[in-house]
Amino acid sequence: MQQLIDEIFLSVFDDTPLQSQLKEDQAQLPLAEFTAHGDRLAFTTDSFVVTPLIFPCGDIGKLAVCGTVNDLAVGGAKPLYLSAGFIIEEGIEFKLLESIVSSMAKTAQQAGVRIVTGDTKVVERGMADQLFINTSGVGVIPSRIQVKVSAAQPGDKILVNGFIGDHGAAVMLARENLGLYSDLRSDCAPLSLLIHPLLAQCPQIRCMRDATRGGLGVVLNEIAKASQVTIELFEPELPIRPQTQAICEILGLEPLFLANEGMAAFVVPAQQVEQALQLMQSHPLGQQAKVVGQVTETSQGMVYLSTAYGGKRMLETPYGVQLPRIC
Amino acid sequence: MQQLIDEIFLSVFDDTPLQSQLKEDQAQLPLAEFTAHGDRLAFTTDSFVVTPLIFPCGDIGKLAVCGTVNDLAVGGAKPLYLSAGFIIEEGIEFKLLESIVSSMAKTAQQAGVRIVTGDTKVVERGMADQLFINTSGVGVIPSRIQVKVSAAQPGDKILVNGFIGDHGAAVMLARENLGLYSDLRSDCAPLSLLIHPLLAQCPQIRCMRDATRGGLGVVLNEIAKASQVTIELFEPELPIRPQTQAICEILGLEPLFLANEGMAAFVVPAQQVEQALQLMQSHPLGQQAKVVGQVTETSQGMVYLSTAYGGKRMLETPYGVQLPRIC
Amino acid sequence: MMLTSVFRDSSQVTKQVKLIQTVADPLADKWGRPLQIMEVCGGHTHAIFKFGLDQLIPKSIEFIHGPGCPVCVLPIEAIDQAVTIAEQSDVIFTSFGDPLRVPGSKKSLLKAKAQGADIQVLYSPLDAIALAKNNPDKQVVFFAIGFDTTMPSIAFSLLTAAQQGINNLRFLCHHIRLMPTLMALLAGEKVQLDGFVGPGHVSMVIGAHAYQPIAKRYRKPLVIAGFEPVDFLQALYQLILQLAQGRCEIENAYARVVTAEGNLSAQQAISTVFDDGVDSQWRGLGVVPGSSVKIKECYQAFDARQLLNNTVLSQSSVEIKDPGYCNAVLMGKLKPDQCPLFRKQCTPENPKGALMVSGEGACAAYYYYKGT
Amino acid sequence: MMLTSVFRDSSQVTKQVKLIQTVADPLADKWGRPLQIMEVCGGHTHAIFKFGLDQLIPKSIEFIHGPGCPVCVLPIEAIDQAVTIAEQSDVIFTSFGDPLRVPGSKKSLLKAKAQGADIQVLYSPLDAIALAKNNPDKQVVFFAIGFDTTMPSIAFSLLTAAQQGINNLRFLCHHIRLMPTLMALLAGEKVQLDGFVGPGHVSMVIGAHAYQPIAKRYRKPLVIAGFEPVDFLQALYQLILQLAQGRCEIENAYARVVTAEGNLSAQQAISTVFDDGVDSQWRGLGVVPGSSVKIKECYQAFDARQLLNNTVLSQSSVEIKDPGYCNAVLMGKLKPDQCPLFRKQCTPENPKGALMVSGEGACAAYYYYKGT
Amino acid sequence: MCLGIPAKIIAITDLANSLALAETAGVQRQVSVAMLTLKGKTIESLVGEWVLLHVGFAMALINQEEADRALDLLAQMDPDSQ
Amino acid sequence: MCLGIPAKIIAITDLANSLALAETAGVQRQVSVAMLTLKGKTIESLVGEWVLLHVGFAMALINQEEADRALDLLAQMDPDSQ
Ligand code: SF4
Ligand code: SF4
Ligand SMILES: [Mg+2]
Ligand SMILES: [Mg+2]
Ligand SMILES: [Mg+2]
Ligand SMILES: [Mg+2]
Ligand SMILES: [Mg+2]
Ligand SMILES: [Mg+2]
Ligand SMILES: [Mg+2]
Ligand SMILES: [Mg+2]
Ligand SMILES: [Mg+2]
Ligand SMILES: [Mg+2]
Repeated sequence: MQQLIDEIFLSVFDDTPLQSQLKEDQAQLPLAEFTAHGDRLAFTTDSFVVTPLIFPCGDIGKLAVCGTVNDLAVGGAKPLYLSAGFIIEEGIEFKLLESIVSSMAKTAQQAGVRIVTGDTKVVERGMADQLFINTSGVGVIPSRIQVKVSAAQPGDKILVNGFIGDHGAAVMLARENLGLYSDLRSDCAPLSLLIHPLLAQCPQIRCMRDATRGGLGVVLNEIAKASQVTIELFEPELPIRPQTQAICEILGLEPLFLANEGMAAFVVPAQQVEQALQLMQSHPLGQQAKVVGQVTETSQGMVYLSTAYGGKRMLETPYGVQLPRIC
Repeated sequence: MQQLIDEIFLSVFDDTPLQSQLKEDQAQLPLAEFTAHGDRLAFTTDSFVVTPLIFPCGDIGKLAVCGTVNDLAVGGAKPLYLSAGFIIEEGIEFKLLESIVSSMAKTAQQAGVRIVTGDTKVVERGMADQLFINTSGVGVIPSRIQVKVSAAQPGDKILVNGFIGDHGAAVMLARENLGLYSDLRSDCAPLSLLIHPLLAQCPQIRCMRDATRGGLGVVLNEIAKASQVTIELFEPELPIRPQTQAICEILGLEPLFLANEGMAAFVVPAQQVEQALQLMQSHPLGQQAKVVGQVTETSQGMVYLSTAYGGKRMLETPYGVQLPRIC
Repeated sequence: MMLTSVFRDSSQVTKQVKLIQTVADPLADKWGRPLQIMEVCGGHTHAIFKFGLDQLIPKSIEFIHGPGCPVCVLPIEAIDQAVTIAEQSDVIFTSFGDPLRVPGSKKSLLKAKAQGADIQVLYSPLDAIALAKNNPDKQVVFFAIGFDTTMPSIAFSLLTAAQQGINNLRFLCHHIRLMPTLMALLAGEKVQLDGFVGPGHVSMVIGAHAYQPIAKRYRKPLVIAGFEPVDFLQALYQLILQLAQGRCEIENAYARVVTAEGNLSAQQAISTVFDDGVDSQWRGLGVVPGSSVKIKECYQAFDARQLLNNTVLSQSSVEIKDPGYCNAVLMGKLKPDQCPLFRKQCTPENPKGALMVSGEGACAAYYYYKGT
Repeated sequence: MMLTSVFRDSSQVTKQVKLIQTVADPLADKWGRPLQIMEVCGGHTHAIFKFGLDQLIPKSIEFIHGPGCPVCVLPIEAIDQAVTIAEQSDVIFTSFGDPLRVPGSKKSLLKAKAQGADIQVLYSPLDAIALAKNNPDKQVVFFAIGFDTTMPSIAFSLLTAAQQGINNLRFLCHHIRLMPTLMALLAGEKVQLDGFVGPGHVSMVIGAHAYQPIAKRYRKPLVIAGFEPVDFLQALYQLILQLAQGRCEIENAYARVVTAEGNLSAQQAISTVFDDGVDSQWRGLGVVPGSSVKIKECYQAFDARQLLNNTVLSQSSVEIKDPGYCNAVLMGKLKPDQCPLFRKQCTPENPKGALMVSGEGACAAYYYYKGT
Repeated sequence: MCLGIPAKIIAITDLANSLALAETAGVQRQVSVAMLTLKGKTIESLVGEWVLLHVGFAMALINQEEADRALDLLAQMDPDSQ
Repeated sequence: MCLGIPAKIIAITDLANSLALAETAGVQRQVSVAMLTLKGKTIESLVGEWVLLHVGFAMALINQEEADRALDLLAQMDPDSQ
């Protein structure tokens, strides 16, 4: 088993330096490459446990690369290198593994990052759910970039680069026995491709965060609390695909709490909003970009929605995951 | 569940920068700290899937820190920062989780590394084996240090810093229904504490490798193949505890292929062997250090043992994991 | 959703709010108190807050949030039964997502699932039939909760299983019927209210005509409403108009879906499968006479209670009392955020009372939508 | 291990090697060929290579590696039976670690485990009894392989289960008896050999006296040896001495463990549980008359073959032939590394023949210890 | 309570068991139409009709005339003329 | 074939079922001594004796006299005097 797995990984990564690096217990990367681009190292990790492994327009491999690339990118970093740790359930189909690993390699290439160190562990049948992937990533943050989650200020606008909730809805339909079908696809994408040129033009962006687990609602609550501000969302402005909306109405879910994998929240000072919006909309990953809210005032940190009718409602972080409901 | 878990992690890591870093999607680390110590970034990852989670003298948390610290250290790097990714099976006992996480924190402190970014995922009951931990690590390699697995040369000596196979034997007894008991303990330890002062005195060390999965036998085969040399091991010199030896004889196992978590192979040029050996033996993690072999000649890469009786036998990498046997 | 969007039109909403105010304000003035309107249905409670209607509707109208959430009122005993069955090793326990978080005396279904019970969330009882067919060596149990709206689907699925000779599917029924619950509320006379916004989807099954006793015996007007803002406001407007004009009628402002007689096939499915008029104890409501149903003798093979045969659920363990506040909220005497436990001891994560249990509960709606 | 270390003493070994050479070299000279010695036991094959004795022993002695590995000779059908039983959903299949990697016609037990079968490695059949007690709703099956050494433990465990009324433990027995196997080998007269190093641990059970027919009928000397280097060399020396002196006797160079009569209780356990003298087909050996046993009629309840009732293992699927080379190696006509498949098509990962299957097999020993 | 959603019947998938494919904004599911009051219509004629779905069952045909009437009524209402 | 290992009986753990604790170099396991030929000795008297273990059963008492005899024999052998 281990040998077959090693072969898969070597064959798929063979145009990256992984082959030679794999002989060592660690990748050795010239620091000059980092210092040439900035003054801080960004370092992040995520484990990916998605079911099913393959879903509309993506798979766990693509997700694992995008997720970590995005966590680097939203910190203002240029993502450079990834690690990949695989936990494999004994008996997984090799074809499946191969296609996932090659999807990782392809996504990494697209995102301009290199997978330079890795690990595989095989566990007994029944001890894992087919495949878990951990990716960690390092990148470099240019000196002039200072984005952080606590930097939102009253007057700033909230932008998103795309539709809300597509990934969560698509995966829920692929996973659960709900009998629902749609052409909805995951939005999974490496956001560094969008963020890199954006930051070059709009370095004053206050903060960014990819709206993964918990969705836009949770991410904005985190920003509001870290920055001690109130965020207002304009409900009619939220870009939600009709299919996602329909799934949410059928199952009684809130799209703002569905996961996204290629959509982030951007907190942008008012004077750069126009420019940022134009830049985003002219990029393939930002065509649906919109201003969806604003920072209204300093506070303990809260998020509310202004409804189409002039009412407001709070957007509290929900307790636990959303379950489909009938009432 | 998620909330309880977050509380555990925050409470345990609260004397590290994780608390504030956790608010961000990535740790941001001054590159100056790296360039002050060297010219290359070392980057590594490992997932830990050990069963049982707690074993004599260690647990998966300690293991996860030591494993990655050691993979950095054997590259000549000063380990600086770790990430920690947890995959948690729903329903795990919180007390257990708490003790494991606090063991990680304690080990990190001992090893002088800081856990600066993390991730937790909870999977449904039956979808994981209680707990898996991935750690990735970054460190910096001083300019003058050039260890690599392909650097072994004829005339070099092979040293180990401790007993062989204790971790593998102790974990096997704790895991399997074999009915065997002993006071054997895992050797799990952060080797950077030993390697750092050693490299300062003996910077010409050719290469080092922690003898984890596959044990010393596999590690030496890797070195022999990467360096294209023949390695001779002196069988009577191998430091093996009587308990480990007994377990191997009872179960028909080869101690050279049992895992170690605080023992590494060191390839040292002949003229530095005395100094290296003394340094190691004067360190708590190297008291049992020994010269156990030598590099004899260039070749396709092979390892053999010289027996006590003047015979030789090859040490081939075995196929698959070792199973207890009766004949 | 062509049919939905027009009923969410914001200029329409603005107009309707203005109309309501024009009628309600003078009336409240005249009466010297706000008009007390009960929206029976948790779906309406939800809509009021979700669309922010609570902030648009004039202060001259006060909502009393009715008992219309079948999850909130689910007794602890029902959850204990469900957990007991779900934990049997040959059972696949299926349920709508709603009841999974509701605490039982020992644990919730979600906790039982975390501990290894095979519990699956389904969208439809039809899917439980398929599951039973695909797992012939398992007992599939469907946790059947809900008001009159949901009962026909359960009844129909049971009949389908019977017809197809499926013998490994059972239903654990804890249905609550709307009319007996409303009648008990009115009979208690503890609630000061002027009229009802009637539930759209229950009405689709039972028909508008079913509400006549409310108008006739208790002299309260009721207008059936859909769940879009324009639907709800239209019904509210018609209700206020009745009050202003001194009328007391059952009106139907959701006629595209609800008829006078309701869905006769659905009603028949219910009466084929269930015996009517079972007294039942509900969380926050106490014993409500005739408010529940039970599976008829001839369909006993499909009753999951059979799997409880030898299990005596200890009485002491189910004696967890609601704090008195919930009842006061249900009777309109307290607003959720006036309850001293609200957002302190009582949260969605750790609900102390019925109304915080489900997202449809009035206290949960306040918690999520109204802020601190 | 006080008792072990003295038998590993290297100065002793040096002395013994010298003694052996002193006797063997002139004898081989005289005969014009090397002395052909069969070490019957895989454990001795292993010891020869592990301790590097092959390089110490004079060229005047050639070893023929005997059939003494019960895993290597296990027929494909045995693995197929094991897999078939292990894959039954209510079975916990237990086994020593040895047979797990042996390929069946479709898969090995390790592969079946990877595909979800509950297969556990045990050190002792005693532990299978405990497992059966702790899992009353499962069938526990123990895969019983091994020579005469292991049979008493299996028989005793079966009797214990019977005594304790355990009815969910069964044994899948594929035992091979040493003496019939040796007799068949000698009867075939295909093997050119001068004498035997006898297996220490089989002898501990059957007793030194059991070998008399070898000396009497076939005129071959045999010396029983322990497994430490000093033990083995001592036996070899005694054997060579017999040859030099023209003697042909059964000698016991492992008297601290082996007696003349063997372990009588163990022999009795075997004869209580098993019927003797069953013909059996072994991988690499073909049919060996009387070489196996089967569970007696009165203990049929403990025979795991009952679980194969309706399973016909397709004959075609078990018709995987060994390459002829294995037999040639077993008969001393080929050294393992002279087989054209050795280390090419035939490796421990993908064994083509019996002798590469287990770590005890002669070809596997060459593979791991002799290098390229 | 009782989430209901309008959906369009786009195909009959199993006539014998009264199963149909329903669609809402690009989201499809197989539903039962067995409990619809068809008033003499055939099940086949449901294709193209809007229904109100609850837990996988079509519980009502949506009456387009009534919908139009309601919208007309709304259009005529004028708060300023009251 | 047939791995066997010497171990010392250090305690009788279950007299009725002839189970004992055996130890080899600090490694312990419960074993059955039911098949040992005791030649009139009691099971209790096994404590302190060395046995040869195979798959959890003591299959032979190790005869210290025979071991000594073998070692004596070896000591006397001298290749140079042959
Ligand atoms: S806050 Fe909790 S205790 Fe208070 S009324 Fe609401 S549900 Fe009952
Ligand atoms: S190498 Fe393989 S095929 Fe050749 S004799 Fe050995 S086991 Fe048989
Ligand atoms: Mg991350
Ligand atoms: Mg992330
Ligand atoms: Mg993120
Ligand atoms: Mg690794
Ligand atoms: Mg799985
Ligand atoms: Mg590593
Ligand atoms: Mg490692
Ligand atoms: Mg390593
Ligand atoms: Mg994360
Ligand atoms: Mg588990």
